[in-house]
Amino acid sequence: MDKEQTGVEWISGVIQSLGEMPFGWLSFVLLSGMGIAAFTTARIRAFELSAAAKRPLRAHPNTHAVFALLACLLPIVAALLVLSFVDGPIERRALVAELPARLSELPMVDLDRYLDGLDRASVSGPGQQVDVFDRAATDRLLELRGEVRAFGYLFALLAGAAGIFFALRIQTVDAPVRRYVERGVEIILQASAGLAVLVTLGILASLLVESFRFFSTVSPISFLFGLEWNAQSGRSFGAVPLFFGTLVVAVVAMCLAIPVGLFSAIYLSEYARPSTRRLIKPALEVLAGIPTVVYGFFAIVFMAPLVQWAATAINALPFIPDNFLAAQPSSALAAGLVLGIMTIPYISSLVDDVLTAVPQEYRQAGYALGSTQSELIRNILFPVALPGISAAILLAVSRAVGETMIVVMAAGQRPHITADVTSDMTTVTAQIVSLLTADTAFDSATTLSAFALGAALFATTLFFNQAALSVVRRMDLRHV
Amino acid sequence: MPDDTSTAPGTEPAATVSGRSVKISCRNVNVTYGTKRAIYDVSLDIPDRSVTALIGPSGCGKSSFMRCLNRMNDTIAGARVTGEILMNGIDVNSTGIDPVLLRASVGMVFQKPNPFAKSIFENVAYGPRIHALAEGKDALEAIVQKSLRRSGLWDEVKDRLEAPAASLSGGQQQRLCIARAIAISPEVILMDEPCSSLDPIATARIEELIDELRARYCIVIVTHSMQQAARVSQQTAFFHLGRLIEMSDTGRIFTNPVETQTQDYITGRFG
Amino acid sequence: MPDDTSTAPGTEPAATVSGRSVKISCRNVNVTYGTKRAIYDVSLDIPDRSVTALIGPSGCGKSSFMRCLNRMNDTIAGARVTGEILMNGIDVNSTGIDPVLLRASVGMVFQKPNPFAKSIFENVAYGPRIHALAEGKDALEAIVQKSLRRSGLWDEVKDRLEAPAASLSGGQQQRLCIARAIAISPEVILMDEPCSSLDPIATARIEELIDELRARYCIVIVTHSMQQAARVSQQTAFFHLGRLIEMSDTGRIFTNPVETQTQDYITGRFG
Amino acid sequence: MSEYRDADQETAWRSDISAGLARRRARENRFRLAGRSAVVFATLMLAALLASLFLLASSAFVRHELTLETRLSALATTDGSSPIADFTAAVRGDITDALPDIGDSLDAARDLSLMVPRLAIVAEAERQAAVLKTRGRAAPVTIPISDDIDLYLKGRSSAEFVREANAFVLTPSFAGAATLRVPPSGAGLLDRARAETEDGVLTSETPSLLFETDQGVWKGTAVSENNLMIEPLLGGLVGAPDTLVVSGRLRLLWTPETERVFSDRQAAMARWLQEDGLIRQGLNLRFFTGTDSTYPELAGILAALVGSLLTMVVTASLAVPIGIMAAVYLEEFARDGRLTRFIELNINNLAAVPSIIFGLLGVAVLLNLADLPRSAPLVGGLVLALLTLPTIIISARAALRTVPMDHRNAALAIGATRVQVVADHVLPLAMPGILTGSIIGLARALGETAPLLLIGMVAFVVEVPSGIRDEATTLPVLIFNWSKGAERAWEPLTAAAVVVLLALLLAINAFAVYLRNRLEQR
Amino acid sequence: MTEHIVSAYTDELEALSADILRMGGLAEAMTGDACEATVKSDDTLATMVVARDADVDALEADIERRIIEIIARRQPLARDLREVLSALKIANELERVGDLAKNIAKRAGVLEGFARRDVLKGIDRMGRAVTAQLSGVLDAFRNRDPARATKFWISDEDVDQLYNSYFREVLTYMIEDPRTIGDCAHILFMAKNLERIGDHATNIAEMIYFSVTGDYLSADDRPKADELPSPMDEGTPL
Amino acid sequence: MTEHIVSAYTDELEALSADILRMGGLAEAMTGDACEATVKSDDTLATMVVARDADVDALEADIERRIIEIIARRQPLARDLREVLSALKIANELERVGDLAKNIAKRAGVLEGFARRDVLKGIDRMGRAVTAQLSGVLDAFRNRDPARATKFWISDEDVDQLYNSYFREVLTYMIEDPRTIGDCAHILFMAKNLERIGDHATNIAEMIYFSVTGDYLSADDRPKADELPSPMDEGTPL
Repeated sequence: MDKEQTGVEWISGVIQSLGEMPFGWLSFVLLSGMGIAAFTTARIRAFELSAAAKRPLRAHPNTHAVFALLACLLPIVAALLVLSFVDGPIERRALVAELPARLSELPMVDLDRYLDGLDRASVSGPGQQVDVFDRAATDRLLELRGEVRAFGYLFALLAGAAGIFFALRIQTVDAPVRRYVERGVEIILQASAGLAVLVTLGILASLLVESFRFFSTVSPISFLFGLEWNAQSGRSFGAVPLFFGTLVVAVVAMCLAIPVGLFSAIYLSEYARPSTRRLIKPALEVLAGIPTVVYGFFAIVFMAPLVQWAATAINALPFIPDNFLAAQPSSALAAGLVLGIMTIPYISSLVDDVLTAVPQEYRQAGYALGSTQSELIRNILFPVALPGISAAILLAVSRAVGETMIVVMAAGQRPHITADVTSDMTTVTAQIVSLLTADTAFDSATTLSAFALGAALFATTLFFNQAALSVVRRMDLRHV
Repeated sequence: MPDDTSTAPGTEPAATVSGRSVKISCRNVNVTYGTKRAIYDVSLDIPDRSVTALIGPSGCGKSSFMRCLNRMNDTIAGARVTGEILMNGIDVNSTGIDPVLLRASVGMVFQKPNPFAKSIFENVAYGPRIHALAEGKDALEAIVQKSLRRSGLWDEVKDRLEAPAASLSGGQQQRLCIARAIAISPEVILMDEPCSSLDPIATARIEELIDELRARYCIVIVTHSMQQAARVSQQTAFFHLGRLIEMSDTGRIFTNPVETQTQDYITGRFG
Repeated sequence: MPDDTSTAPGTEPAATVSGRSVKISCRNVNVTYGTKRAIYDVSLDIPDRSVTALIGPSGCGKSSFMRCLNRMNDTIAGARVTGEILMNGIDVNSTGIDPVLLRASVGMVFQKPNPFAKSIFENVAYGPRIHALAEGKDALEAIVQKSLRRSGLWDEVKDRLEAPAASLSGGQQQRLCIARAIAISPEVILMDEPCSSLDPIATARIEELIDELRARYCIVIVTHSMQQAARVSQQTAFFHLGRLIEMSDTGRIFTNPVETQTQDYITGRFG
Repeated sequence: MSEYRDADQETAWRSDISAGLARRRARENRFRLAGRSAVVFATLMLAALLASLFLLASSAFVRHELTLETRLSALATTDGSSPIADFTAAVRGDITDALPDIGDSLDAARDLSLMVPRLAIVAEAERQAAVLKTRGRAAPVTIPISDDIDLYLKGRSSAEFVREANAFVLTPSFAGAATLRVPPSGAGLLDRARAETEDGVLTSETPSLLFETDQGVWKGTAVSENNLMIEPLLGGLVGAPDTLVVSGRLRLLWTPETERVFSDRQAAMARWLQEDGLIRQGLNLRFFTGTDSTYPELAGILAALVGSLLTMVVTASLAVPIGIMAAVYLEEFARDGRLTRFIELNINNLAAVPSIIFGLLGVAVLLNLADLPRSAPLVGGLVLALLTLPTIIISARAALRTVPMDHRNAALAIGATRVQVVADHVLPLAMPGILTGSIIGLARALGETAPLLLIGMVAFVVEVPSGIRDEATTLPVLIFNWSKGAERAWEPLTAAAVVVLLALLLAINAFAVYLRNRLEQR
Repeated sequence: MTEHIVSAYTDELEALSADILRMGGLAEAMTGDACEATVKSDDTLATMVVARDADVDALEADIERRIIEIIARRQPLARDLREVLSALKIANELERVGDLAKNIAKRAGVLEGFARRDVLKGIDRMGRAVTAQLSGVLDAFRNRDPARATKFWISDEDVDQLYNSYFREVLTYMIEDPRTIGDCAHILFMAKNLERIGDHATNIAEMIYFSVTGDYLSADDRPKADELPSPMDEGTPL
Repeated sequence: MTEHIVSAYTDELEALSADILRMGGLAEAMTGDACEATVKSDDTLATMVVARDADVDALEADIERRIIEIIARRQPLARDLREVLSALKIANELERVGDLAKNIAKRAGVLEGFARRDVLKGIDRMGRAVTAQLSGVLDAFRNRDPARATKFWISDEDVDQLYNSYFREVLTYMIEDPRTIGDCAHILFMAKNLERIGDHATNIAEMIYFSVTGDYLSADDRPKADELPSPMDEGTPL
């Protein structure tokens, strides 16, 4: 009896500690253990078979081993995936059933919040909790989790074992094991590639569903053509000022980035000596690798004051009205300029790639005919590279339109339409951030409007990307 | 036993080679790429209005040598050319010579057909246009037509001058490149293995064209096909390891060469 | 006036060709790529232990045809092969034939030398290894050595088997590729213009090697150099526009071909 | 043409070309100049960016600390009840003791307490307690001083001019005030101050003049040509009836008191303590070991760094393998079909979708639908994984494409299966490129901010996260948060965080380059 | 036959062919003239024939040199190769024809004092037959006509017959009048030379046949060889 | 000379050379045997010589076929080309030598009943000289020795001198005894044939010289032509 008791205690202890252990490590131990088992048994078996048949197997012994490995691991992974999805709800349901009524009859939102708390505590260790009851509840949760996992892992283990068994059954001298392995690997790879489609679908679905909910309260017409935006108060959702702000910032950025990017690419790929190129190109790549938040900070501490100072200086000029320029501490111009600086390396590296991809033969032919270098570039390389360059510019525009951090940090928050680029403006992306980082209920029109803006942004960038892709495809066709 | 038709390295410039006036006279030409020496003290005379073939195994320096003649080595970083290359008596490497001008009088055709990604017409018109050789559209069209006729392409393309050059076959593209080269009325045409990417039929067409062109131009052709050199050239120079081994009339080179190295290479006995 | 050595399209399989037993027998082979037909009704017999050359102008289908023999066309999207290709009497296109196993008995050498980016040893050892042809390190080394010897490369590389294959010259790389192909002891070796990127000396070496190998293997070589076909092969098949025009002993093809098309092509009179 | 070949026409042809040559050469030079200027501009911008950041950041890596010999008893004796309050009082007492009489005005007390924020003392108290517990003896007490004072001492708050002399003539007047006759060496300072005043009256709107002696500090109230009316600020003369000559130091604080965040008294105290060696400059270790705080002097990046690390672990472990597998599928296995083209289209589009859209995806799907915890590295990592996936796929495909077809053909022709072709030949060759691309993609993810804002990683996190489900923030988000800080001290701190981030990215990229070179050598 | 893509090649082959024909014409004329000089005792004509042999020799050397160059430079194959090699051999045959004609002409000078002119009629007859054969063969060469070549290849039998009967005739004269033995010996050699010219013409016909068809004419192709009884058995003049 | 990279090519050229030598040996033996059969009236030997001509002909056809194939397949250049073309011509010359030897052998049969055997000593003498010349030339071919070839090319003068004196001798016999005219005519032709075999040997020597050096032997290279007075003027036996 005592022994039994200790046995039960031991088991429950094991189960409890099972609940405390991180999921990932447990899974890893399970997977690697079973994997090694499957691989080695199948390999040994393959050699035995070959020795028995006195001729080589149709498939390499290693192929047999890999086959068993796949046969074993795939069911385990599937089981673990299922487990990871269902364990939470099962635990919670079980726990709620045991909770006193004062808790279990709470409204769903509060109950969830409470359970979240327990959850968190269960991961970080229950010791820090003050409430004794909560501490007990957390312990119980861990216990339940241990039980669920015990079942889950047992199931996974069995599934893996079944896989190994199946693999060993299949193993014969002439089994087309290699074809199975090939097929299995291909399916796994295909699934990975398919994930990209899922992501797109996810984006589309989330944007569309939420936008749809938004448009059920706000008419799309007033959203697309309304001139006033006051989402925080939930009153007016006319997005034109945001579109305008986005446009202004993007135009400013492109005015800077396109000529500078283009010419620096041309210089680097055609004129610069290799030593110069070795120096400058990484520098530009550094510029490209700097996170946008850094650019945003740069805009705050350097560009915005500079723009403000310059605007004030212009205002101070005689025969210019004193308030001619807004000279705001944050301005669309500052954001646009910094955005432009950010885009320079983007454009220049794309254009550089395109120019370098122009076959050397064109250059030789051009030189051999007595072209000067600039004639060669303008008359021969440029037409060939034009689709690529256009694509680079389109992608840069798309990037400028979708850029968030710089405008959030440096463009300001005021939705208005003005020709004065030194005044602050807000953009679509900046609004999305400010709408979703504000503490508002998720279902409100204010929050949902962010998704509508997101959908608009997505559509715009999609358009530019498609345009870029289609020009590039045309270039490919022409070159082939 | 070198006779009058073969040029031993280092001799004085001759006024004629095999009865043809000398167009290009090279004396002690050396080429280095970085620290690697590609050409050692090559001296030879290239006659006008005939085809001179440069042959030799891979890496023998024949292409490097040819690229000296229109200073295409200038476009390679680290290339250094010394020695005297006189074209019409003027040293092409002297500082007063603008390579642009030089290349306008020395056309070049490359290993792979490399027409520009433009129309057939524009490909031929490009050279005359940048050098402002034609005043007005008619004059330009005349030049294009004449060049295409000379390159034997006119009948094949006259109805589709605006079609992209890439729509032509490989052999036609190469002939287009020749038309492009002769459109700026060069005095010399350099060809760097012009048929190595073509099949025997296209090759034969190009060879026929070269044979026709030699009535007007001084043609230098690099080829690693001895047979092609034999078929197409009047003089042949054999290079080996960066040195000129022998230069002589093609018939002589292929029936009775002076140097053992030449003989061994030609009969397939090398190494 | 076809005589017994030339195979007219559509005839019944012969047991021998020019006194050699037939290794591969093709009947009414057609190949289409997408909607483009590359090969029309080709029937021919390829004898064992000799070199059979496939010649013809660019796009004549000679490469496409060769790629049927080891089902490399399978790797091209949209390629469809019909007709009967019997190797040792078994149709290579039948569903029971695993292309992987087929390719293990039909070696292939490509236009550009394409050694793996591994050491010389690993290049040759790769095939035997994946097909589990050698048990143990010694057996593997023996295979590698034998293959390298047969390809005439052993003396040149025996001291640096661990050097990367890329450190070899172009011609040596191609011979390494041949060594790699024979390491899995194939019955047939296909060569797709194996010398087109090599200079005459390296070419001669490969040709010498091919000549030695024919004592053991059935070799099929595609070349667009007629001279090479003449030098290296015992049988020559001439393709034109996807059809087999004539197949005969090489000597006969090059001195007295039956078909006018063949004669025109060989003497440079085409088109 | 042949007309050109005629001897006399030939010269005409040559001169034709030569004539145009000068014009063409000029155009050539203009074109080249445009290119060169573009490159110079781009490099200049990079230099401006880096220079401004590094200049700003340079002051954040050191800071001023108060080092005290505070009684151990204050800690040792108190146990349990409220040791921190005692410790605070003890610290304050020590500071007061070190200073001359500060009087007992409320202003003075406030100035003092603001100079050493309570939170800083609390933190130090905890540290001391911990040290005591483990080592059995107390460590020297070091407490960061207020960020405003720190900035002042670093000379970043106000322009300051100092004249030292030993011939000041002090004539006491009433109530401790006095008239100071300034020797000629200090006259310039007086003139400068006087120019900013109306009638020489120094107010809180004008620059401040402080006079320091070893007895105390006076503050100027009015200034004339070489006289300064002063009143005591700290300490002062005790019952000195007559004019006396003292040596001292005249200090002109250029920024008016109202326009700065510290008072004249605080300035005086800080300088006094600095003179005494109690305030010393030290390495700002807390910046690396501390977590976020509302006080700049206490704020550190550790939590954000760990948060970034955890997020990256999640991102890397998902995006890299899946990305490589997807790339391998598309390049090596997929037949050119409608499905493949559709997948490719998706990937190409995803690569150019603005990152913020992924944030929206995270909000809608991961937070709301899948009910994953907000602000957790798990979600952040997932979002960033989705974000980098297309980039990794594209760069991996590019790397796979650089492997010549020849290698595949060679392996196929030898009887290798597709998997063998990929595993034995293609992947080893493409690996340098794939890894470099992946690492660079991850580096980009490391710098990503916008989507993380949306999924709540913008939260104020004081605890160093210990798991991927904990609340966390990341370095870029921290930079964003700090950049919004109102106090000026945030600016250098933000810059310093930026520098750390950039250094991290540089290190990662350098690693990628190293890796590529290593692998390619093999 | 269509032209080569490289027209210079066609040109070279045609020039070669033309020179062969020129050489053939020369040799044929020399043969005819030598016989005429013999019959008419025309010393000048005989001297001229002797002089012309140098031209034929020069032509042959030139043709041979060019053929070597064509083989080296054009690498002729198939029909071109056969044509070039046949040309080489035909030039060789024609050079020998020239030599033989020269020999006849030289002997014609010796015979100047020979009284029995009627004996020389045989030379005239044989000369006509041989020049006809030569000219026919050259015609076949000009037209690349294997049938015509075969015809003249067969007709060599007639020349042989003529020679055999003439040989007996001259022997008879010698026996009749031993003083003429010296001269008649020359006449015998002349006849023999003519017979050998006929043989050379036959060889040329064989070459033409080979060049065009790629096959060799063999003894079986000579129908008369079976139809006619052999004109002489072992022991008759050869 | 080093070997070709393609060893089969070297093998083919060497086999060709060996067959030429074999053919030369055959022709030389036939010449010698034919003379012996004549001198010794050995009918069997004569028949054998006649029969062996077919071998020579077959060998020549085979060599010619192989040469065409070598030219077609190997595209020989420079020295190889000269060698192959020389081989072609040498084979042709040797074939003619064979023909001439056969002719001598046939005539030997006719002479069986000829009584004045002493007259035939000249044939013996000439036969020795000619076979020596032939064998020397073949030796030069074997060793690719242009000097040796030149030597035997010059020595043809001796054969010609032998022939001229023998011709006069036989004529004398004929005049002395007109009954022998028929047989002596045959002897004249035999001598002429031997002289022509000598000519062919000379031609072969020329070919060897050309093949090795690439140059032609011209009349100027024959020193004796100037040193000795011409052995016969116009009108002497030819």
